[in-house]
Amino acid sequence: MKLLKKLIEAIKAFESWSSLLYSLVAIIIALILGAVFIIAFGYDVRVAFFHLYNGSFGSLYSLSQTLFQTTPLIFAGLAVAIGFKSGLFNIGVEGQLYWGALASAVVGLRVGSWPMAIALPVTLLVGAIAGGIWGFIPGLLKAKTGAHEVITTIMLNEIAILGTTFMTVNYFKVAGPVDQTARLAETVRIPPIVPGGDISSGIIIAIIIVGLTYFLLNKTSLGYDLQTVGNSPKAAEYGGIKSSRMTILAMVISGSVAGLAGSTIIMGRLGRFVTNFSPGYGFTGIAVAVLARNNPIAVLLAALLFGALEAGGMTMQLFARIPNDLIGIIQGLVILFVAAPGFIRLLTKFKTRKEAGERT
Amino acid sequence: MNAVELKNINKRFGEVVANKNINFTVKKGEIHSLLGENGAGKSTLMKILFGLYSQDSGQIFIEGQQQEINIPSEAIQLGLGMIHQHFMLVDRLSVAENIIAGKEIAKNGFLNLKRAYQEIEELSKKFGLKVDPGAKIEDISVGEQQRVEILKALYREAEILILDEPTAVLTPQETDELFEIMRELKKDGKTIIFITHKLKETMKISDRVTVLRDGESVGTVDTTETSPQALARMMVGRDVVLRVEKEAKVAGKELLKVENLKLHNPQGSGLRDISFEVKKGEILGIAGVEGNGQFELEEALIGLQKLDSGMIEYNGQEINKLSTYQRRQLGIAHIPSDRNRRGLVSDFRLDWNLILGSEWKKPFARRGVLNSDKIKAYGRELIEKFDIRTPGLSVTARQLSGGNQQKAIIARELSGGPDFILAAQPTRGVDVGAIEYIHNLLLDMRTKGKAILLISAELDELRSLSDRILVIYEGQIIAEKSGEFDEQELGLLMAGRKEGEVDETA
Amino acid sequence: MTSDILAVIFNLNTFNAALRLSIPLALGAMAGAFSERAGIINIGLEGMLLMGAFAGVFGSFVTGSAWLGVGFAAVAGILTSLIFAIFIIEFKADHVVAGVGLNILALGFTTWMMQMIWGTRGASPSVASVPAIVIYFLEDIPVIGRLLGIQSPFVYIMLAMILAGWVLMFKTPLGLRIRFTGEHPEAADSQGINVKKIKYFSLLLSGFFCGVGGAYLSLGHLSQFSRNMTAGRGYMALAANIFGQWNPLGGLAASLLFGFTDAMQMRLQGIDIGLANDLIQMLPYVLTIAVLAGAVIKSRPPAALGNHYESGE
Amino acid sequence: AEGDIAIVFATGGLGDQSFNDAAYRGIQMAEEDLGINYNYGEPASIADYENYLQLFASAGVYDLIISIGFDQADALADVSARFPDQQFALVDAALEADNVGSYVYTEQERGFLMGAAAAMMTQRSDEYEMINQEYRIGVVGGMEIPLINANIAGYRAGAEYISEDVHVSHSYVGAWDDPGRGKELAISMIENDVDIIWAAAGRSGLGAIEAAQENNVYAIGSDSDQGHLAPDHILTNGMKFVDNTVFLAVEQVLDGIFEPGIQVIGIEEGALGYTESLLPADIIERLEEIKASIIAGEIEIPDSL
Ligand SMILES: Nc1ncnc2c1ncn2[C@@H]1O[C@H](COP(=O)(O)OP(=O)(O)OP(=O)(O)O)[C@@H](O)[C@H]1O
Ligand SMILES: Nc1ncnc2c1ncn2[C@@H]1O[C@H](COP(=O)(O)OP(=O)(O)OP(=O)(O)O)[C@@H](O)[C@H]1O
Ligand SMILES: [Mg+2]
Ligand SMILES: [Mg+2]
Repeated sequence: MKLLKKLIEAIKAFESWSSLLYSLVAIIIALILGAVFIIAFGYDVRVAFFHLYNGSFGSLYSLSQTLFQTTPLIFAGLAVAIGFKSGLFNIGVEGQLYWGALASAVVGLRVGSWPMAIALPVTLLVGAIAGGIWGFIPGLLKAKTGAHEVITTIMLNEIAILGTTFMTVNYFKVAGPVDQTARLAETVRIPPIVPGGDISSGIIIAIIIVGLTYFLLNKTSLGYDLQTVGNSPKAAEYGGIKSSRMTILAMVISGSVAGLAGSTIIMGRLGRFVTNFSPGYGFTGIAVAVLARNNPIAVLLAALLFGALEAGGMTMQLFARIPNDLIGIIQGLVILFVAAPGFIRLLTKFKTRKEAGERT
Repeated sequence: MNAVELKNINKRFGEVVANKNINFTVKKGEIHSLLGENGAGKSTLMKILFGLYSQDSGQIFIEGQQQEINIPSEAIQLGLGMIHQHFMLVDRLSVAENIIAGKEIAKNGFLNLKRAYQEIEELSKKFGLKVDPGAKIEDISVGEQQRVEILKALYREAEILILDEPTAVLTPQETDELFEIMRELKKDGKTIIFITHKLKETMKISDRVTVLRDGESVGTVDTTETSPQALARMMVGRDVVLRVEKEAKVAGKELLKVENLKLHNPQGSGLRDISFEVKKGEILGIAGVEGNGQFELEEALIGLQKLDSGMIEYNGQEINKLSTYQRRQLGIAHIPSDRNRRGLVSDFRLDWNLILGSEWKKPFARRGVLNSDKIKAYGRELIEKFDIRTPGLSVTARQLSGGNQQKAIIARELSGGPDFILAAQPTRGVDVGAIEYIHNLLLDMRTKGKAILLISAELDELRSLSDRILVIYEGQIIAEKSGEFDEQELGLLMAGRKEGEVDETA
Repeated sequence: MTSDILAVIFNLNTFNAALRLSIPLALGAMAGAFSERAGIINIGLEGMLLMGAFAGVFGSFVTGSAWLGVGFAAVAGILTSLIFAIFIIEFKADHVVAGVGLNILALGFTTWMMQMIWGTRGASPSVASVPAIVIYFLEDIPVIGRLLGIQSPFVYIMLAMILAGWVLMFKTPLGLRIRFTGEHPEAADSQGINVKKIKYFSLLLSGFFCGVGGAYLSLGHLSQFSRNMTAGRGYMALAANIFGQWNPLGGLAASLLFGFTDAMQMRLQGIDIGLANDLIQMLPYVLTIAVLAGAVIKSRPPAALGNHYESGE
Repeated sequence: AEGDIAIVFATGGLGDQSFNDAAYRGIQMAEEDLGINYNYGEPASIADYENYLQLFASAGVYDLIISIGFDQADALADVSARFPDQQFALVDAALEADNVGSYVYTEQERGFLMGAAAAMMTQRSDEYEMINQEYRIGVVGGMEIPLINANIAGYRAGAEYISEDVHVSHSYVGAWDDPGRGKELAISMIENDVDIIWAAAGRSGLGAIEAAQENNVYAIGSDSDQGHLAPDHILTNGMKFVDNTVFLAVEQVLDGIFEPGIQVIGIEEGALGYTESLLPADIIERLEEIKASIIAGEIEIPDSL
């Protein structure tokens, strides 16, 4: 009870409700523009939005689809947010999640015979560690040589995708038309929340990590130090905080959360590591994080929004025959408008002008 | 004819009323001081005049004509020039580039830097403002930067100059030079609005004074008909002790000892063989013109810069190798001269800022987990105790006024139970009321037997607080004084005169 | 063996390919330099390039003229950056967010339009493209002739634009104003520089460069548009810009490095050097990191990068 | 309902001018000739396959749901188990399930034909001006995956079968959707005197075909007849008659003779082949002989590198 109260308090304190309202207005504007688009090309808006809703929240199954799309985005968004909070732009989530995924797959195959209560967490943990190691590299490079993390992480993404493929092909491959590892045992697969149900407990893991991230950033000394470095490296130095150590740590933590994005996908739906499996979760993670202004709790909401659009877009494409790319357009617009507090202020400006009285 | 006339100016920032119905008149050719506490609304008023802010209501008259000033370029057109409280210079560009940007000299569409150099040199000769047009801003001293700021205005043929706290970062000598320049400008027929927190300066240079308090104009007086005490009363609304009294006290045991500190700095003077010691219950002042090594000394003592050689001994223990964190652990507090960047995390809440450096310590954290309740309680306590004026704990440091930012830093540093206080420029840019308060705090610490190293460019401050004063010049201690300090003498020493020579002239 | 490798790497064809591969990167990097020098982080390069690539093919398809297509691309680049600019300058959008949004929007928009116009989601039909030109007097000079004698006109356009961009940025009053704005917008404002105008100008110029860069991809290098054909080049350009220290010439150098290592990688795949292809394909990225980590230069972005500034508030 | 078919394409989506488009043609043929209705989905990532399959299956109205693409096998395994009464077809991968009919192609056979054709052609510099005197052919693969490698292995074997002197180079773009790089890879081969390039790289291959056209060498298309892209330069196409496979599956369902199980199909079944395009008559003749030998099992073709 107390915990819940504290949580509510934290949410209230952290993100003012007005900014949530802003975001809602922004989403509505983006949807309206999307509707204009739909009409302009001769589609039926009502049908489109009906399916968009139906496919995202219309039924328990739709909801499960939304959450399924949401889960990796939460991890990816958190990973990016942790970087930003610490003054680092981690574009490398994509690469980190590939290593997380491969490591989980490889270890998951080894520990599949263990009891689930041990095997599952171990497999997840290994993914986090692998992602963390891949995050360590740009962190170390930045701390020791000043190499800009934007460049190094972009490069490391490519290296990770090629590297995981190389490892799979040469060491872990099973026969099949795709380069992939063997299928994981059920003990290391993330089970549904209710046995036999549609909703995967991946979302629960994600929510736990959201909580942990929030806790780390706002309730721990380490989080304090990370944010100090992110905000003002000079003040950090002054306060006796080792910036270079924090830079490395931030990248490692960010990388491990990214690694979990990969782990949960392969331990969930895919059931094995498949080369080139990610459609760019890491990059969408950037959008999620910035949309959420790097607030972990808002990351959850932003990821949910993206997940819902993805899931709804699928049904919209299937049953209203509107190309899926409309979803991209709407997503882009949502991001643009949510990012732009000034636009909504502009809508209300006329009123305030009048109130302020004449200006000479 | 009035050069500037502001009528019924109102300006608010959200809840804060920065300017309330202000009327302000400056006569042509006068030097007019604008006084007021931190946050009184001086800068805001001047930014409105210069077109950087727009007033919510009110009128502006320049040379008797009502004017709309929406952007600075319009103000520049009208002959206004502003030298900002925080320098508006681009570090990585040259002096000349900084001056001409916006009013460039071009030939066939290309920048003509050669001509620009010439023009700047002519201008600087005319008004006695020595600068090197080709030097990068980041490589020149604060005093020179100030001159560049003035040149920027003169280059734009400003007739009315607004100087917002130009002396805050200047040494007495540099201030005197600036006053010379101001008189020169006045002779040239220019009008000057001058903002400062230093009443002595106001008395010395201005013709008339206007005082703001809480966003309102308290009144305008002729300088000749007022006194520092009277002005302070107008500003603060009560009597202010302008020079604190310190009780006689015998210093205790030696706490900090430095020997042969050396630090090479290609851009500044660095440290060249510095030795001294500070005793418990003593305030040791370091006097010096900015850029003579005091910054390096400050940073080296706390471990933010590495020494080339030398020894720092604290409480009998050599601390050369210790990190900043470890040194702070030993009871060294640090009020940094670079308060905006070093002292505060500008986007952190106030209570978080108040535990910077203690975020791993009890009671604020246990095993790395922060205790928000304790942190908040502590924040409230300090706000109360140190009279930090803030709407609340969740306000970010950035949103505090300069004086209150400084109070927050001092509150944090003095509350940690330090034995040694490294206080660098503790009252820079702070209003008289706050200065009084800070000075009292430091003396209080002295009474409690703490050792204090006071690095300051304010001679008055040094003289009234210090038990001993060392003068630093080009990275060396060139003199040590104790007892009654002669202002004239100290000033000359800071300028690099040898002690012998000073004695002769004195 | 080693001589084999060296022969494969250091030959004119490799340099030629490096030049071609560097064009969109170098133009994108310069676009990044202009917007970032004016204080605006530009993650949206990818989207601007993509819009340019699409509009180029669309223009060529509609008019039948490749050069008109390039014009379409330039205009599309400018319009795209105008949207970006309005969001950032007028609505004070976070730069990174807006850039990411723009990229997603551009990908969705171009794919959507492709379906509406050509009914396909993959690749457009082939259209008139810009053919290579032969410069006769150059052609006969031994080395230069093979390198520059027969080239896509875009090579010259790119080189000329980069040079012009460099001059503009560092040798003209406007360039000084741009640099000033990105370092200290308030100072710029105080000196009578119209910060808003400068930001608009820099961003639109940025869009123009990207438009042309995109047109090169679809009309210079290829002759069709294909979904997501920029394939991350905008991000590479961003990296090149930072690598090149926010200087068009530096960006060109970095792009040439990327282009060269990529060209080299492609050629190494062709000879058996006992290394898995995956590993060979990593080469450009590994080398970039190595060079960056080994270089002594510390990146120093414009001081006010990412900030918002509004005069008169 | 009678004659309702659903089809889930591979992630490249429609418009790839080869694989997915071929499947699309198959379903359109079925619409025209058999009067069926169809609905389709274009997943963006492999994790989405399951969603689409599930959506179609739970609709419960489709007589057949067709999965296009080798990487759908896992997703289909799960979904088909959940919907035992639903009939599924899987094209391009094998899946053992009671309600799934799956079709796998002997890719290496097609590669073999292409390699043989190219090897014969590259030796004819006296007859064809686009052919140089070097005996060099190449193949540009999209990504280094088993399916592509089977093709390349066949290609190499086919060339070797014709002549030991023909040099084969192969490289990978590393993406299916980067025609710019596909083109550069092809150019790098052409610089090394390769005069026939097989583009087996999805949309990246479009760039390789452009490179061939511009530099006046031959290209070989993939999956569909890509001749229209460069009529004078597409020597032949390595055909995978996905359209026929799709059509066949639909037809069998309508006729009630659709059988679950894995079907390995190739040249013998008419599922793989080539187009005559620009090939000279004697080479076509030779290819037909090779085809016969393959069908007769007289040629052993490796399916990996
Ligand atoms: N841009 C701004 N946004 C919000 N509040 C502001 C802004 N600028 C000034 N204020 C507020 O307006 C009030 C007046 O500030 P102003 O800068 O004019 O004070 P000042 O007299 O110049 O103080 P100081 O002596 O510290 O320079 C202060 O309360 C300040 O916090
Ligand atoms: N964007 C802003 N939002 C909120 N408060 C602001 C903003 N900009 C300035 N302020 C506040 O306005 C006040 C006046 O700003 P100013 O630029 O005069 O600096 P200052 O803090 O007074 O500096 P100093 O102490 O050196 O005089 C400061 O307290 C500052 O914190
Ligand atoms: Mg002020
Ligand atoms: Mg101030």
